[in-house]
Amino acid sequence: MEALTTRRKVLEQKRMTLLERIYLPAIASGMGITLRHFFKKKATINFPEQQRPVPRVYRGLHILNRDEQGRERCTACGLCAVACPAEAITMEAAERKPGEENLYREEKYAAKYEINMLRCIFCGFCEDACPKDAIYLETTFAPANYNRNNFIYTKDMLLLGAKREEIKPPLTQ
Amino acid sequence: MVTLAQVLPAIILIVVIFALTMLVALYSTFAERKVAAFIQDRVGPNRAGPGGIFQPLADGVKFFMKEEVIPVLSNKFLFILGPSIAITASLMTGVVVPWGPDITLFGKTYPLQIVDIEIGILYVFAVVSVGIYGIMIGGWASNNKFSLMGAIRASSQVISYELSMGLAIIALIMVTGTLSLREIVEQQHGWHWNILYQPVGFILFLVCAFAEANRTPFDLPECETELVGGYHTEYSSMKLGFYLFAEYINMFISSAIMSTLYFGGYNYPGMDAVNEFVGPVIGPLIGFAVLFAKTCFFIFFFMWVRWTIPRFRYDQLMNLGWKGLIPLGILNLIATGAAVLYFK
Amino acid sequence: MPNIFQTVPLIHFVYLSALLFCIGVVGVLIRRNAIIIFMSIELMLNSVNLLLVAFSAYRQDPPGQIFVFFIMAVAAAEVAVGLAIIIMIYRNIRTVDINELSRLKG
Amino acid sequence: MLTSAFYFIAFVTVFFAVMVIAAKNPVHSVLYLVLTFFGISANYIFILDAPFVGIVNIIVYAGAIMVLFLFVIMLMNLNAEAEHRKSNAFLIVGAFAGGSLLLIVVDAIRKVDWKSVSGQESSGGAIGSIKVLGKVLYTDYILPFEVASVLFLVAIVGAVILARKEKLPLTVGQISHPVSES
Repeated sequence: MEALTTRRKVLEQKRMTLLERIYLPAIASGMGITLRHFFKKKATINFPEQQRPVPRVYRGLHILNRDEQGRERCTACGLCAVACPAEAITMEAAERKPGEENLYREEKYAAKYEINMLRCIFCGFCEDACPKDAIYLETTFAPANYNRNNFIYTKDMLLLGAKREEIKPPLTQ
Repeated sequence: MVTLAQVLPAIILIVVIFALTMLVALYSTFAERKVAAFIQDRVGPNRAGPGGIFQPLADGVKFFMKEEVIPVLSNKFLFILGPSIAITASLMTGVVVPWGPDITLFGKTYPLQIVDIEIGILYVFAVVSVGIYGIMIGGWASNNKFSLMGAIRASSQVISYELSMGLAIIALIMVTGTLSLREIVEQQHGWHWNILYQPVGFILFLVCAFAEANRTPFDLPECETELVGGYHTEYSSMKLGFYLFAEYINMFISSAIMSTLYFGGYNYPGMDAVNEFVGPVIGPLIGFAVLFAKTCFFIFFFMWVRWTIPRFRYDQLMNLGWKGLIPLGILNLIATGAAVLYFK
Repeated sequence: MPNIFQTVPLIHFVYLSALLFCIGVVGVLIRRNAIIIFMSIELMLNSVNLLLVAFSAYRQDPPGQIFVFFIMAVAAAEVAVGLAIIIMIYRNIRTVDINELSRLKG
Repeated sequence: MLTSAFYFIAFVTVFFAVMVIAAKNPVHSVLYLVLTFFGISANYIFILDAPFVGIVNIIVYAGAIMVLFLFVIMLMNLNAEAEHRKSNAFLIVGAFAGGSLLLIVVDAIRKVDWKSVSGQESSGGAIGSIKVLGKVLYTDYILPFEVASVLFLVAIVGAVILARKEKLPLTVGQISHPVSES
């Protein structure tokens, strides 16, 4: 049969010669290779101190955006939860009371908004689905934790300007 | 009768050497991980202490804190006896190694060797052969097929390779004319290292040492891909630690014996001049440091080989032992005998 | 060093080795497992070895210890062949109970 | 001190020897026999001043022969249930026969005039040393030595032939697996 590529290598299985059968030259050359690797530059990145730069379009932790006046944009429409393939997002809607106009942009807002970061696959579909530009994926990611419950991010952790632990890797341009 | 003053130096030496052996074994685990990492372009453990220097302590603490599991259907007494024998036997080997030349302290001369017995090499052989029982008993008492297979593999491998190791050593003894390790070292004074007279014997001995210490490429008794964990599959906590420790102690002692038999032990070129210069206290310590450096090189060599060469298959192992090394050993024996006769 | 040859009479070694020998004999008589019988025989051989070494040491006569080597050599050869035979028996009749071996009778 | 050491070692040796024939499990028997051999070797090394024989005893018996036994027992999986105990009468008869043998031997030993046998003064030279033994072995006993090596060869060949699986024609109920000859 005609070979499709030139990369194919025909394996010859003939009896080994005496020199090959005493293994020692092969062992010596192999040990030379490993010794060379011994002195090579290490590929490891010492994580918390050093970090691999991430691109600007990196999809990391979510953030709930606010508008120019600092009002929450989210209207708890639930499109993000529907779009989420991992079913990581839950929310509860509430009606805006009079006097809360400086907090919420529209009459309906999310009283509870939770993302389970252990379920989330960081696909960014929620960002695509949101009609109000309320949810974005940042370039940061969540630090390790001892407790699974701590990976359920509540609304006060997700809102823009909220205090939350996150790791900020350097950005590439 | 024997007084305390007479035994005290020996007791101190025993304690020092045991402590040293344990320490080297402890740090061999660390070195193994570092060497593996470096060969694989990683940096290895570096979190506990500066450069990860306390990693072995952390490992040790973890071993002690782990839950102890003894299988219900195992033979409890033998299950505990197995690792104990393994570690005792490997610790006992270091007794006959001459760690340095005689040292003079406070006007008295003390040997840096626990006992100098006339048949030092045979003693090492005897202790090693007792060490197999640790593995066999542990493997059998676990009541687990993988453990049993590992134990049987270990013992058949050790017995097979003991033969060719014996042949290599007999050829060496023909050259040296003595079985005492101290005399063998004394004969290699200066540059007369036995490696120059017994290169084939050394290679034989080296290969067999790998097999005896159950190190890759001959680590079939504990190969994970076939036997889960081999003879220590059922072990946990410090009993597992004992088995692993015994392996590293074996590696240390066989490295020390290899340096003693073939690489001049504590001898180094220009030793006499240095000794005259530094006096009878520092001189022996330098000798000890030289032996220790040689030993460390061999320990590194063991690890280097482990991360280079893949594991042998079981039939390849037996073929190599019985059809390769033993005939080679016999040929080496005949050649050495002829040479000894010719040059005498 | 107190000379052991003065404090322990030779006859005690003879008694010890006789005792070991008789234990071996009893083992052969009362056990039915072929392997344990075999081990009892090894015990008897060893008691004889002990006797030879004791005599050799007390009489300052090396050949006694040389004989021990020959006995060891013979014992090793015997074990190799004997265990092979036991394995053959086990393969054929699936037991090493010597009473089952009486089937060999005509 | 050495005197009491001898009696201690002797007692331990005899105790383990009894355990060899009393233990139910063959593996335990093997281990007790190993301990017995250690006792005997201790006698050689510490009491009888024959360290070479003692070490060789450990290497050969404990290191090789008993491992073979363990091997066979483990591979054939011979556990305690395999052996039905003999009836008590048989045990008593066996012990009685052994005891009588012991009595006869002891009586015979007592009749010997030990003064003519023992009483050799230690000449100072260690006869258990490898120098002396090697010289005797390779001069006076060179022929038996060679014969022993031939015996070993025969034993190796015999054991291999005996224990080898024969390639018999297949009979009903037999599982065949391809035997690969290397």
